[in-house]
Amino acid sequence: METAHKTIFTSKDLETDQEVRWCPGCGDYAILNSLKKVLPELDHSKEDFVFVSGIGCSSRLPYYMDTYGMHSIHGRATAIALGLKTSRPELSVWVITGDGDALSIGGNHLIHTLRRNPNLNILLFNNQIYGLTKGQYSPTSEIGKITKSSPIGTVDSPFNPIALALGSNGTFVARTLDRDPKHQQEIYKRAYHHSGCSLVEVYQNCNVFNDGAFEIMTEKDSKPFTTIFVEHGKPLVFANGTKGIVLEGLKAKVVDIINGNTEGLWIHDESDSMKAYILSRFFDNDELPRPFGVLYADASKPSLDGLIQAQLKEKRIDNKTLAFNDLLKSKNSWEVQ
Amino acid sequence: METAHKTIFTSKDLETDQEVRWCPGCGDYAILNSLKKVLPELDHSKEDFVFVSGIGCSSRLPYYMDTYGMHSIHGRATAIALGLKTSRPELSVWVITGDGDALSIGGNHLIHTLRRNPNLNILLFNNQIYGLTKGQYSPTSEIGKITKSSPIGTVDSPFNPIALALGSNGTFVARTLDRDPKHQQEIYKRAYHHSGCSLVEVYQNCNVFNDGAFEIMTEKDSKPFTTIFVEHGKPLVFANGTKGIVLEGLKAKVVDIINGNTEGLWIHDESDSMKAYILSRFFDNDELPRPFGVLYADASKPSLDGLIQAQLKEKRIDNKTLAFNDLLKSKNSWEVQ
Amino acid sequence: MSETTKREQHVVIKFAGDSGDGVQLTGTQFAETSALFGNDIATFPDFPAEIRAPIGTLPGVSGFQLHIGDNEILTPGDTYDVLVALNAAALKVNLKFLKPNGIIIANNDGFDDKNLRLAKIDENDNPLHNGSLDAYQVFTADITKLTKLAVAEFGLGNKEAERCKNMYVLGLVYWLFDRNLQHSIDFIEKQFSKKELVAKSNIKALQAGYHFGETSEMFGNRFEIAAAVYKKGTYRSINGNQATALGLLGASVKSGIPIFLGTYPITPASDILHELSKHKGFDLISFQAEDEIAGICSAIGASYGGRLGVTTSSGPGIALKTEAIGLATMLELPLVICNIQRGGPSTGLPTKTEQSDLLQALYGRNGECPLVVIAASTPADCYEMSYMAVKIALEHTVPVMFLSDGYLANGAQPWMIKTLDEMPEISSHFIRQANDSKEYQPYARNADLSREHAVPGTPGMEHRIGGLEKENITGNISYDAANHELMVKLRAQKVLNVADTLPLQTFEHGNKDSKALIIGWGSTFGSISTAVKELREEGLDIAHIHLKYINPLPSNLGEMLQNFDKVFVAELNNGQLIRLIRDKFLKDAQGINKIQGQPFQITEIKDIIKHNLQ
Amino acid sequence: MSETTKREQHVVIKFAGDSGDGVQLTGTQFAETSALFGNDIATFPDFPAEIRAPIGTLPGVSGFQLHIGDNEILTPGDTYDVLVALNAAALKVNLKFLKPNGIIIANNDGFDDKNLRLAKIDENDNPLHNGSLDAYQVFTADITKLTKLAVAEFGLGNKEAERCKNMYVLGLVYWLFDRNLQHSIDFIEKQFSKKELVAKSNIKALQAGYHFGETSEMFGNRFEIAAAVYKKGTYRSINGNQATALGLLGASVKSGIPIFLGTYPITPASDILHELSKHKGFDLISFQAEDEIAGICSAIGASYGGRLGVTTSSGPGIALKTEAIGLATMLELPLVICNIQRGGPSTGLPTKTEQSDLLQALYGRNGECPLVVIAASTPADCYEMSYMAVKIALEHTVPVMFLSDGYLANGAQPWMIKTLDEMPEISSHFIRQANDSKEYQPYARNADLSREHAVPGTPGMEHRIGGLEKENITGNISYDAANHELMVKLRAQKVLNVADTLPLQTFEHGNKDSKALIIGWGSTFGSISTAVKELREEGLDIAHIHLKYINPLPSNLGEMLQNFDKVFVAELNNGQLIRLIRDKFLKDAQGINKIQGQPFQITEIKDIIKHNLQ
Ligand SMILES: Cc1ncc(C[n+]2csc(CCOP(=O)(O)OP(=O)(O)O)c2C)c(N)n1
Ligand SMILES: Cc1ncc(C[n+]2csc(CCOP(=O)(O)OP(=O)(O)O)c2C)c(N)n1
Ligand code: SF4
Ligand code: SF4
Ligand SMILES: [Mg+2]
Ligand SMILES: [Mg+2]
Repeated sequence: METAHKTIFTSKDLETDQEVRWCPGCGDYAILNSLKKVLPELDHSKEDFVFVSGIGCSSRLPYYMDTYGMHSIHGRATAIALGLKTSRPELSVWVITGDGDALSIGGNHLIHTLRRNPNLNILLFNNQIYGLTKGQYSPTSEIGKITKSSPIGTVDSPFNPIALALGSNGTFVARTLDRDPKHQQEIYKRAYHHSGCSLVEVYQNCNVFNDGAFEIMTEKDSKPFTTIFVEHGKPLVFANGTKGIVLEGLKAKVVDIINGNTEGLWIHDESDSMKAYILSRFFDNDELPRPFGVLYADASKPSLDGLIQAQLKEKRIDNKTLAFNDLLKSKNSWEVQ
Repeated sequence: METAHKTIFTSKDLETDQEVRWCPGCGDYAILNSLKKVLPELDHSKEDFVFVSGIGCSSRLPYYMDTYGMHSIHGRATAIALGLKTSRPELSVWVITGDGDALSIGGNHLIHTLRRNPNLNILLFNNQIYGLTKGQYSPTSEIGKITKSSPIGTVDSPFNPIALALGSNGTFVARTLDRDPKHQQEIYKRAYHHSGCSLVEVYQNCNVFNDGAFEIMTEKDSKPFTTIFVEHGKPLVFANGTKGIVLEGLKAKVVDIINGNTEGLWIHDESDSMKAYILSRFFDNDELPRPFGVLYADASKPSLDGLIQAQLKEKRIDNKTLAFNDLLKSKNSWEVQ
Repeated sequence: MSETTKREQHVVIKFAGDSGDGVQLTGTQFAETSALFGNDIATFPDFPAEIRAPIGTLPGVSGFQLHIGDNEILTPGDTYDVLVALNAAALKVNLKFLKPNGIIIANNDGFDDKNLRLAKIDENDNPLHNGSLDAYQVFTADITKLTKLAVAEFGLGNKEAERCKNMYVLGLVYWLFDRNLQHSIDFIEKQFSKKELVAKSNIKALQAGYHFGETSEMFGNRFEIAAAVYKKGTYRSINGNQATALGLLGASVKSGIPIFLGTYPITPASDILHELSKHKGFDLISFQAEDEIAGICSAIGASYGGRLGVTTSSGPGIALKTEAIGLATMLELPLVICNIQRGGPSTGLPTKTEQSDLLQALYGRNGECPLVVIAASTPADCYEMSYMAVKIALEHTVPVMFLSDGYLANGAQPWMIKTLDEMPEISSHFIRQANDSKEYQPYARNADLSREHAVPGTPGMEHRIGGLEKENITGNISYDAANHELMVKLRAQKVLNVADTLPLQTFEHGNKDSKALIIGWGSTFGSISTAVKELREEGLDIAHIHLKYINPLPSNLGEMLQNFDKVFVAELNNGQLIRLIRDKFLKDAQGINKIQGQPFQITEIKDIIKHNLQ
Repeated sequence: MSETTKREQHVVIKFAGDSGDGVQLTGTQFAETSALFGNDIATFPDFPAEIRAPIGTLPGVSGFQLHIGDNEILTPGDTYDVLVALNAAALKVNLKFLKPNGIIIANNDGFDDKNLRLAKIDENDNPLHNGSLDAYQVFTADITKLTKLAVAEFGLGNKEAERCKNMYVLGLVYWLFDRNLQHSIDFIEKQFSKKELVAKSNIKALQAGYHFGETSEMFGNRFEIAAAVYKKGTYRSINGNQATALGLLGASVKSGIPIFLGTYPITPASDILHELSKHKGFDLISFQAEDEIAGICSAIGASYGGRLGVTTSSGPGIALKTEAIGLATMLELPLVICNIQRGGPSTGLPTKTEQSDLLQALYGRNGECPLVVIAASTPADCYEMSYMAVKIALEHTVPVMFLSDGYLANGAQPWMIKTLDEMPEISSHFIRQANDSKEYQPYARNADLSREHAVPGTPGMEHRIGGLEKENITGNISYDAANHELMVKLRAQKVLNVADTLPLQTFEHGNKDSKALIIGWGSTFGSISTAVKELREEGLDIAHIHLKYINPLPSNLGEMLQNFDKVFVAELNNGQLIRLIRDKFLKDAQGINKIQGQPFQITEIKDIIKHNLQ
């Protein structure tokens, strides 16, 4: 839903008087900046944006954006945002959350929000660690990880957030990374334009407690070989055009691209949920590059807020006072003279 | 893990002095009876079984089994069972839960339990309704459903519990139904023997608040055409052997079986997580039968309790009192004479 | 006809049977017909925790107690004049509260060997025949058989035919109390409009029961209970959960701020959800969340957006909401939290009543987190008090806890309808339009310390709020020591200020010079008030104060208590309000407590007071 | 050397700098060295909520306060004798608590234009030069530059070299207090065992700072604080969270029942998790759950299985656990719940201290759900009290809430180690072996009302328990009215019975005939006790009672209060224990409250009392 008359504003208008309080070098800065770039290009006026967050380093973001915002409690941002969005469907509501906030304490609200499909944009800052509480493992930390709360290594195997989102019937599932502002911006715009619940996993470096978690996916040398950026209708190509992915049965395989010939390669189809699931499972296989981009997008499912509004519209009573007074009397009332 | 000397007991030994308090005709009876049949055939002694449940009609089951049991609070049985099982890995711990208990309020514990993979057996009684609170829709109720809390129809689209479990990295995911005791028993045994977390979705009729929800899958006439019972290594055949499923690319399609020739049919492979996911998505397509059986089983992932025990074993201190007293002094202590 | 008519001022009837027997319907119909006739009534349904407990057993007994009278009725009564027992278990469970020489109407068919066994009665010891009921007037009939005979012509199956027996009984009791069948006939026709044969059978059973009363000459006399003298007006019968739903909805209509209900089902609160979700026409959104936390959080999100956030639950669910109530307190947004209390702790006694969540309401949050707490005193009062909850929440920009309980929730009484024009105005503090006159400061305060909330979408007022401590006026995060103390005190004072806008407390009975005082709160109103009235009639000068506003307490309460040496606090818990009274007023108050999942009996209160004053 | 030595009995030093400057380490090292030397100490680290707040800003200031003395030290001190300020912001934030004529040691390099701007000080108004510090003894040095020079030989990068400045400062202050460098040299060598150059640079900086003190003749005198006179024994320095972890672990070892810790990280409780998870060798399972609810529930599951279930959190997390605490109460299983309180409500002030969760601890559950509540009074006391929490939980089969707070958690003191042989025995009520002598009844009770719990796996004792009300003795579900009342009272009495096994309350100061009484609980012990001591020295006969057992209260407390007309209750909240005292003892107690996220200053308490008694 778009507001009728969008007022113009710039990234600079989004600055607040609050000092940004992330550690120097934190990946959160890049995400904030990308958002500030994207918002002015969208169809809503500045006052119609709302950022709702939970608790965590990432969840501080709303304070640094001069839109409406709520920094709520740990894990509950999605539930709060759902109440807001269904109440005020004309607003553009964004959820800012971390891997602990969204996937640990807030996991239930996340999966239910995904299945219900309200038109929210959820940005999940995944740094594979609890930043704010100073470095415990999170549900995305790799097994065996040594942290403050796992001095001899974790025994919990992590979530695959993309697979979880697909298994929860998410209608828009994407992944991007802090070190690629262009890609981020593209993905945030896509998320915004998706009618329904958009989940964007953002790989974010916590340089204090989990530095370098995604290094091989962000550093110039290794990035081409460890990542693949998918686009709808385009073949799955990576390694600077030298490698591609084919689908053999249900298995993805890396092949060499000879003479730029991409024939037979897997063509990305955002609308194919099975393919999306296979993409999500690249995660489990170190030989496959990590996919970024819109992995799945299904615009056919109506949004929760849309469905609710339709019910409200259908039932709407004009004279509510009259109707209420009638309602009081409707059930076997009697008169005493 | 199995106890060394199993004591013999019979189904009758499992009866308690508590009157069973489900509605006459409730599907829960059949599940209880199947469990009573299965337990004596397993490798644990009677006193080594524990049934932990949440709250709901289904969650009353522990009272009707003369094993150890805890009827806990709504949604939390998995978390309680995890604490118990990791503390006492030699026990056989079963979680009894409903679609509201496990998937609504308990959704977060469920998905985290699945990813962590403790060696529990979770039986999810799915009647697509809140029974105990007298008939509100649940996270598995179909969209548009009219219930007490949705007098003009729900706007929430339901979970696909099998897809959710796979997206949560569940290592054993199965489905069975109240009206097929044989199949149930087979599946419960499989669940028991799986080392890791087993999730079994049991379609269960609530004849009071949601009667007939699974009728077309349980009634003699329609069952052969609406269900498919998968077995490892066997082709996907249903409709009394007249129809089969083939996999065309990533799409499942129904084909006629001519002259009993099952060549080219999809062969069920429990260990294939992609196939399992496609099977789970039959749910979304009315033209495909609903699959029952062990849809996915991956024995390769170590169980949480196993990993924890290994850490404990590795670190075990013999003289704890001595070690503790030393520990007190280890950090820069000094003597005053 | 040889029967005579006995005039009574009030009569207590208990319908009891197996939970599959439909006695709740029998009771409700009798109550409605009596209310329509003009009696005052109070009802008390009491059913098993199970959906369908095992047929014929003691825990499977379902009961519906009904008190009707020709003048004010405040409780469902301590003991019954008439006990209708559809099976042996129903008789066994309920006999202890039947008055001496009371009437028993028993269904012979419910006392066969099987039913006796299920009721754990020796088969050779049928109470209908062993003389054990000699102290009562026993009337028996083969109700099951008679019903089946009566409806045979419509050709229902055996089970369906048998199921009409609740209507047969209803007919019989209608005859006994000389009531008109029309209301129930209309009801049956509407209920079974799509099942003609079922409708016809039930009507036939109803009539057959009535005629049986008339022709069998089984009863010595009929009862006559005159219509009560009511003030002129429109009345209806209403239970607490209906009244709560309507009060919330009415306040939303009056204030022009639509409701967002974010909730999760739980006994005995679910019916508020059921009722409100019927009213989407009022722009009402009802959201059945995944759990209680999402319920309250979605309501907070809605309030933040300018709706009226409401959440409903019972004790265990409220426990889960406490963290979010803290957030709402910090955000200083309106929010209504309804706690329909039940027996605790933990899952406790889900279908039983109790007042044991008061301390949780007052103190059950982390940090200094004062909460407005109010409680309804009768089923109909739920309408006014839930309305007031909304009014306070919107006008003071605070979360408000509205307390009711299982007894109020399901109990019904006639209620003189109060339409919206008779209800107080409600203002609110949402800013929805840009306002250039001055810079918006989210935590600037009005005289009563409420704040103005600019809802998202309002141009030029963009701002951020959250659960960290905030600087006064600006709302920016602040870790400043003095500011924190200031904010804690401001939030406390803001709650105290609510008292300025509330009615002063009055005595229900007696006055400040009475000999002793009994203080109650919430659903015990009927029992305490009746007990005190009777004590006063017996010559004991007892005063009664009934609190509906518990935090803040009415500003004149201290003054009212001053003279009393003897103060009782009566509650359905182990002593909770009493802590507040002792703490605030340093009175050596004494508790009158009952923790049995049941309302007070009038005599219980009277006995304790008499015993203590003698 | 021209310097003289000043003997002091005690000195308060505040190290302050940017949160990236490493002042916490400087402080800790100084504290440890002083403790090793034999001083008594009390520390109070105070750092920003942010992981790395913006460099140089006011909210970015991190501080470490340290009180050292030659006799008993109970608080970190109200005001500082010495303020070490590594930048302008650090000076600005801390100056108000520097004593008149106190010493300022300032790093010139932290007062350049940029740092002044970040500290919101006019660039032309450098406090080091504008005369505003004339009331103090100001010593400045170019600490950053000097450090870099000192370590240049090791070739670290600019940033890394600069980072050694905290060691330079430490050296300087070691010189000032005539301390030995060895402990810190050892520490550095261990810490950077894998980074030789870093180790060498830090040691060099430390020594350079020391030598600078010696050679620069910058200070007029050195301080000497004699070693305190300690009882013979082995000592260590310990903070509250370490002590809590060790107390829990020790009790587990003593009782032979291994811990299952089910928890979720939260400030300031996380360090208990960090500490305990190092000790898997004690058969300890530490489970970092998905949320607080799973944390406590897994602990309940573990207790059910015969382990010792423990869960740790702070206010917001405790709020989420309240439903499950109700379950544990119903199950009557041992469970220890640690609440390391912080500033509230809601997210509040996560890194600040407060005592505002007491009412939540006492009353914050649905239904009648009494809970044993105990509180530690000093960092080292956390060891004894967490040990007692386990002992009570196991011996009485109840959940126990152990209260600590941010101040205790992070504050350190020297502690005479108490090994397990000096700690009381702990018994428990788990049945693990078949016992044919009689039928097992899960809710049969011992004399103190505790019950025996047959753990799963015990042959012949299969049974079911749960959160619904249970029949006494059998544990079967029961909706019976009288049974419910009985069970509510039994559970209440069971908690009260704990008092029988606890030490009687004593006076810290004064006696029952003193002129006035001040009651405190928990972490305010040091401030109150010091204040009272000083008041008594000034001739005011004030008594002090400090509560560590809050529910149940010590059985002799009422008697102790009896004679007092004037009772103060001092708490770091808006008045919580005072409600209990007023309610139980009907004393018109008066609150001394501070809600600033900071501990009491001694003078604050003294002033209020003096003001009130004059
Ligand atoms: C109810 C509750 N539990 C725990 C906490 C403590 N806490 C705050 S943020 C956080 C985790 C942060 O991790 P993540 O969401 O990944 O955010 P990050 O800091 O890494 O961006 C925790 C455990 C809290 N504030 N509230
Ligand atoms: C904290 C809490 N919230 C809500 C409830 C009420 N409640 C009990 S069972 C239930 C849902 C039951 O549904 P399901 O799990 O599907 O079980 P079923 O009765 O259908 O077997 C609810 C909402 C409760 N007991 N506790
Ligand atoms: S701790 Fe990590 S996530 Fe948090 S602000 Fe610092 S670098 Fe960023
Ligand atoms: S309500 Fe439904 S699920 Fe519950 S016992 Fe009755 S039939 Fe079974
Ligand atoms: Mg994180
Ligand atoms: Mg269900």
